[in-house]
Amino acid sequence: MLDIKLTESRLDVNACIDFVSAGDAGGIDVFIGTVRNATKGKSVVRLEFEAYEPMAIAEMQKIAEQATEKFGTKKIALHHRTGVLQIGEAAVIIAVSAPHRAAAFDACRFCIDTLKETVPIWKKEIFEDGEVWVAAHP
Amino acid sequence: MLDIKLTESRLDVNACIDFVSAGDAGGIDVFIGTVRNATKGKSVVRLEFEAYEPMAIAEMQKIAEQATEKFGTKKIALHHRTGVLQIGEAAVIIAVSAPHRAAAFDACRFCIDTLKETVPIWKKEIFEDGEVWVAAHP
Amino acid sequence: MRITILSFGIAKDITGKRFLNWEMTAGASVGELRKSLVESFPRLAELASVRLAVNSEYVPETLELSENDEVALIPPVSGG
Amino acid sequence: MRITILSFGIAKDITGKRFLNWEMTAGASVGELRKSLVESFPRLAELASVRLAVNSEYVPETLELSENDEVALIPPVSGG
Repeated sequence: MLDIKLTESRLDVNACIDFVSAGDAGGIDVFIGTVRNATKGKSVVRLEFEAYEPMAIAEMQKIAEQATEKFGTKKIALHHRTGVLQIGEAAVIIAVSAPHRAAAFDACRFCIDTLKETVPIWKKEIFEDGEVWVAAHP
Repeated sequence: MLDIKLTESRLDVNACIDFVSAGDAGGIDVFIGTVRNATKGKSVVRLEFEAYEPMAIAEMQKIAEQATEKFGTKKIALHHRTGVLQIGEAAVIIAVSAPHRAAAFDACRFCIDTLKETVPIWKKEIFEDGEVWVAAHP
Repeated sequence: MRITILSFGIAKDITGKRFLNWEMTAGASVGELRKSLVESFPRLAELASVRLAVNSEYVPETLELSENDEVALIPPVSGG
Repeated sequence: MRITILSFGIAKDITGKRFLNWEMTAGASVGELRKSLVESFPRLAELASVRLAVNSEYVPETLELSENDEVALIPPVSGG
């Protein structure tokens, strides 16, 4: 069972954990990607995330399906935020439950690694003196 | 910074996440080990955890220190419960923050893997028709 | 035939608009559309990469486009 | 010399008590204590493993014990 969400609202880690909790799951792994206060020593004021929404949701769904198939996990919650984020806020939360912990860890890591490669979401870092789309240029 | 806890009270995942959150941490990994409702197809009614408390706390502290050293993590919360647990309740929560996600995942996994090998805590599974200390016999 | 172009992230800064209507000859491929876009917006070539998604799917550059296809310009993604 | 034995998990079911006072000759090693305990409680030998911790530390079996040491019987741990 999968819970895929792309939202401008604050992400809720408890909702993700509650979704994946199950009596037959022995291990839950949760990854929380938060907004860092600096990049290469330069102070970040805030971040903005933009998404190609229908495709982002479809790609997130695919990733969670692949992870379920590949690692035999029970449930996956995959929530990503868009819009303006303040320092320390969660941009992404991934929760995975599995009968054994190795599958939960592997699947969670697969989801975040693949999300960062394929899901059409873009992060703009806003500094005191300008802004930059992350990873845009070589 | 480390937050090591051995307690008979319900574990609080938000307290663990709050402890490890930091402006300079880009990734948080959280592992939650919950009580499963069955072992080898046999229905588990509840579990009891017993600990050699001072040594368990000292070993948990050592593990978190080793993980910090080995993976360069920022903060680790390592909470383990003792006493009677109902199905679905968390027996252990480990939260790790790090500048980059790989370190958070690796350190969290190191902590739970090592905890399960060295920390003097024992789990008794109670079935309808008896009880067994997990892993005691070959 | 008419293709709808959607631009995101830095690609939108370069094309200046979220949506563009783009004329291509019938049977043009994704690769030919890319060439046409880079001619009009040369700064797209300076990016680390630009993938073209057709109707919300990553596709090979050889795919033939159809009237009213929606093609998204996907500069390097940076979610998570 | 007197050693305090602490038993946990299934080891407590076998020794019957959390705390035991155990007499050993001065200078006895952890390995010798183990032998003495297994003689009194043969079911300890049936366990997958029993580690002996001295004053809350895992130690080598060759360690010499001292008066009033606290030795814990650690059957296979199963936390987490």
